[in-house]
Amino acid sequence: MSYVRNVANVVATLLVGLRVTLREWFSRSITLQYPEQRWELPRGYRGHPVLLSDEEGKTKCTACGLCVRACPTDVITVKGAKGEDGKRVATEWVLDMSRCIQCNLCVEACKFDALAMSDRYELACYRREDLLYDMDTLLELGRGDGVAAITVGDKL
Amino acid sequence: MQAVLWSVLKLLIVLTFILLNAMLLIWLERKVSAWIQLRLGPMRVGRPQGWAQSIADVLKLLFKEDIVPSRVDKVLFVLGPIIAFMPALMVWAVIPFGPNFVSADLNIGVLYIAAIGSIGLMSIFTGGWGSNNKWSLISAMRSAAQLFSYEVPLVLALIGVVMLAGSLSLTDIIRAQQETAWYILYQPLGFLVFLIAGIAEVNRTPFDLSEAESELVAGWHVEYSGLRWAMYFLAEYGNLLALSALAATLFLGGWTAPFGLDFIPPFVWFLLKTYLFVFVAMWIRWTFPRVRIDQLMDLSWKFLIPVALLNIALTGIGITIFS
Amino acid sequence: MEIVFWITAFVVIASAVGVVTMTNLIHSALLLALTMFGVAVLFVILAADFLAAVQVLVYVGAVMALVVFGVMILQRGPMNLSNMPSKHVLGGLFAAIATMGFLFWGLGSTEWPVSEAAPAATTVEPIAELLFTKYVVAFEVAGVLLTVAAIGAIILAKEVRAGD
Amino acid sequence: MTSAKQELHREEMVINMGPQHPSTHGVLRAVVTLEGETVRGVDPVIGYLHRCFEKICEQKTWTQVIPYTDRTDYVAALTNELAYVLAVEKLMGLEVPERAQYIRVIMAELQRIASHLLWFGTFGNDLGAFTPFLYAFRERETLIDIFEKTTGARLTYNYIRLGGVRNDLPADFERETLAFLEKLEKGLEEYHNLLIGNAIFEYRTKGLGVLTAEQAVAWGASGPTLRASGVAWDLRKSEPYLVYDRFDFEVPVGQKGDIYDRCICRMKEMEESAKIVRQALEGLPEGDVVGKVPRVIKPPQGQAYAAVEAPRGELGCFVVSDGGIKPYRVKWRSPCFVHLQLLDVIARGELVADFIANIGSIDIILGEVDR
Repeated sequence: MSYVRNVANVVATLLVGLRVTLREWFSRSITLQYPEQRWELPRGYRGHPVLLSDEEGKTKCTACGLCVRACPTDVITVKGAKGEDGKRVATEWVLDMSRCIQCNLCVEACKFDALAMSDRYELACYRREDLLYDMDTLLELGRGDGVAAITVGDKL
Repeated sequence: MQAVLWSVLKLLIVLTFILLNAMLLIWLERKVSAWIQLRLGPMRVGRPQGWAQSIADVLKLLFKEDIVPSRVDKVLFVLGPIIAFMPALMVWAVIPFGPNFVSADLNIGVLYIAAIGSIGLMSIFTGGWGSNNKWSLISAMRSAAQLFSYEVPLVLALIGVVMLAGSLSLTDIIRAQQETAWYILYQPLGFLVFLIAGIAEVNRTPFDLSEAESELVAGWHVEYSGLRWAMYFLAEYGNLLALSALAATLFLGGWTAPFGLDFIPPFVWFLLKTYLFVFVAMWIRWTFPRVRIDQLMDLSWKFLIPVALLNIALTGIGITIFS
Repeated sequence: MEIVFWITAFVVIASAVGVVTMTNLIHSALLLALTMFGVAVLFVILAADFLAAVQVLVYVGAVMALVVFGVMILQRGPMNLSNMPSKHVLGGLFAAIATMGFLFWGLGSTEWPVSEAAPAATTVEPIAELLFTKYVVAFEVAGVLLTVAAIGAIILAKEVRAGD
Repeated sequence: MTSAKQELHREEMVINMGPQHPSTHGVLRAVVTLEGETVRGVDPVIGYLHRCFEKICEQKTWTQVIPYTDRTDYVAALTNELAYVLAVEKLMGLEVPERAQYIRVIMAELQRIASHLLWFGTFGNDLGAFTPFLYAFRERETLIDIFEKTTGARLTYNYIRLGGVRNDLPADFERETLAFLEKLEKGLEEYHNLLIGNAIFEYRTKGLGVLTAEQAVAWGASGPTLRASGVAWDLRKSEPYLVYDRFDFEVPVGQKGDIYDRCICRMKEMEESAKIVRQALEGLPEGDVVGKVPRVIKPPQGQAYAAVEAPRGELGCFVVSDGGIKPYRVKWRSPCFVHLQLLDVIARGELVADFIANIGSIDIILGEVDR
């Protein structure tokens, strides 16, 4: 008798499983067809750091080196010089994307609101050298959409 | 001479039919699994719904480098996929597509199919042994044990049908169903046993132990690539199609039209019924986890064979009472 | 039909020779399967299709699989030395010639009746009738014997496993 | 009969399972001795994913270590951060605002759910059922989206900071999380119908890979692997950290310690985590999310150990400071590393298929084993 009951139990659980897949068979698929359809990224998505510019379109970076020291992977190279108005201005700001771990620590370290995170995520390229983003590129990217600087203690 | 030409033509038609259907089945399997799993499946190659994906895949596999690993048993390695294809093709010789549309109406049809089915094992042997790989060796042993165990209930399940029809010929079996009713109504137990044993016979989840990608990586065809692998793959789907066609023929009346829907040609009915089984097999595959080898044996010897024997006894009693 | 017969006969004999001469046991076993299959084809030519199907089912499907299975599990050492020819050449030669002679003598001295009747259209029913009437005792005894053998084999295997 | 026994020669076959094998969950190599299909011994070989995590930590400042912890157990990154941050805070005696503590609890519990969902999917895959994997990922994606909105990343969050968390929760966090928890409930029922309650699943898992309570304790198991053997040891209950003592939840315990129990424990843990998240969202206090933290982090000389109940077990972090801006030593007590050695204990004498199920049931992440 227990043999029959066992068989009945097995069949019952298998049928329950089949019902689940049958129901999902007719439910809507959740696939996103990537290059045509795109993900909507939230504000503050950490793509990679970019440079913010002031009203005149110049960099706010003063080449103080805080970001360089904050970076765990040493991917930032900054060089600065005295500008026309006597203040220090960055002349060179290079980001090595091949090593960047997108941790946001540089943005948090910056005291001059010069850095933010872009929401770019299609970062693949054919040559290693293309992963070195120079200052002009980063400034240009910093003017685009989806750039946000979220630092410690912020509200989203 | 004309007869020979006619046979060759028939053979070519059947061959094309199987290859096209096997490719269609591969596409279908990917779509069905995707729909069950909330995905879309292939969408890019051929619109709508990526219908040309299998064609692209076969073309790709055709042009791939033919890799024969250095330590394999070359003869067996090369022979494996060819032998695998043979039974998948040979089964179709006796399956009736329509009233007068059968390559060879053998009067021992059912027995012939059982015999052909047992050759399939040889391909797994040659491929699995010839690969000289530990995974494929385990896989070959597994499938040997599996085929021994499932040949028995499969044939026993067929006996009920043969007893009812009083003939081994598939055409006669269909005619007999035309006169009475589909044998799935008379033989529910036999059908259940046939379905389970059949799925085990064509190595599909939950009985795909010889392939078991999570344990044996890919089993007997782990060393195969390119065209040879494609042949194994097509043979697998050819076998599935053959099993479905057999199930449709033996239990669902083959090409006969139900409910007097005669205006639809028999060929279409045959395909519809065949694909119904294909869908069931896919549905089962994408629902269940895999059983273990000893449980597989238990299922065969402790459940399927007793039930099949019971079915034969019941059929015998039924025939004695009602005739 | 003639051509098919000669081709099949050649394949059967060649693969049978291969079974003996191959040094790889697996190759021998698979060639034996081919031999069996060829014999099945010969049965088809003789219009004994039932016998052919059974030949394939039993010899190719079951017996050969068992042989290959056994070889796989029990093989030892390099495969290409697993089926070496015997060193007893003289004795073998004698035994072979003696067997051949005996067979030829048997074949030659038998009177082969030639039937003018056409081969039976269906072979299944006559065979079934014979099995269940004239040869029913032999048939049942064979069945019982096989069952006993199977049970005995299971008991043997089980006992060995229990003792390990 | 005796002679027959002696004649039967049994040959053992040594198989390299991995480092490229679909079911070893990463780059684990298991040298398995087989007799037929029966496992006679397992020898896990680790180190294929070794990235010198502990040594790198000695070259980075205290803050810079946090993003690196994400990369050990990459499936449950937040709990790694938590273990490290708790250890450093202990060393420095930092005050953490209550709101930050609640947020940490919520995130850690959500992380546990995310991790267990991934485990469920891959475990089904190990058993040959591919469909549950995608159903589990449907739920997990929703959760990862919530994480993405909160922390800005989908996997390596870098969210928990010394003295609190990086930023406050987004505006609709509560609504979305509650919606997710409801979705999860439905999902869990579906998983049960599809896989866990399935007869084949029970046959594949019940009574296999048994780890007795004594063995589990002796081998240093923790987390669901330990609790499935019947030992009710959960750091959240027995050594409460953060604000776990304020919440009402159960610790699911198994009886036999077999694969099935380990699975059920994890499934129930998800429900308990959902309970905790609901309570924490209800009682979430207002306030800052970061406490007073010195500009330059220089913990006083000394050492500290902090352990959290990670999804896989007790995740411990031991830090030593020489008073400088960099850690003198960081030691990671990884539960997966401890559990990996259990493989030989639980899988011996079972079949190859069970071995795969056993690997899946102890839920190892090679990134954490090798570090």
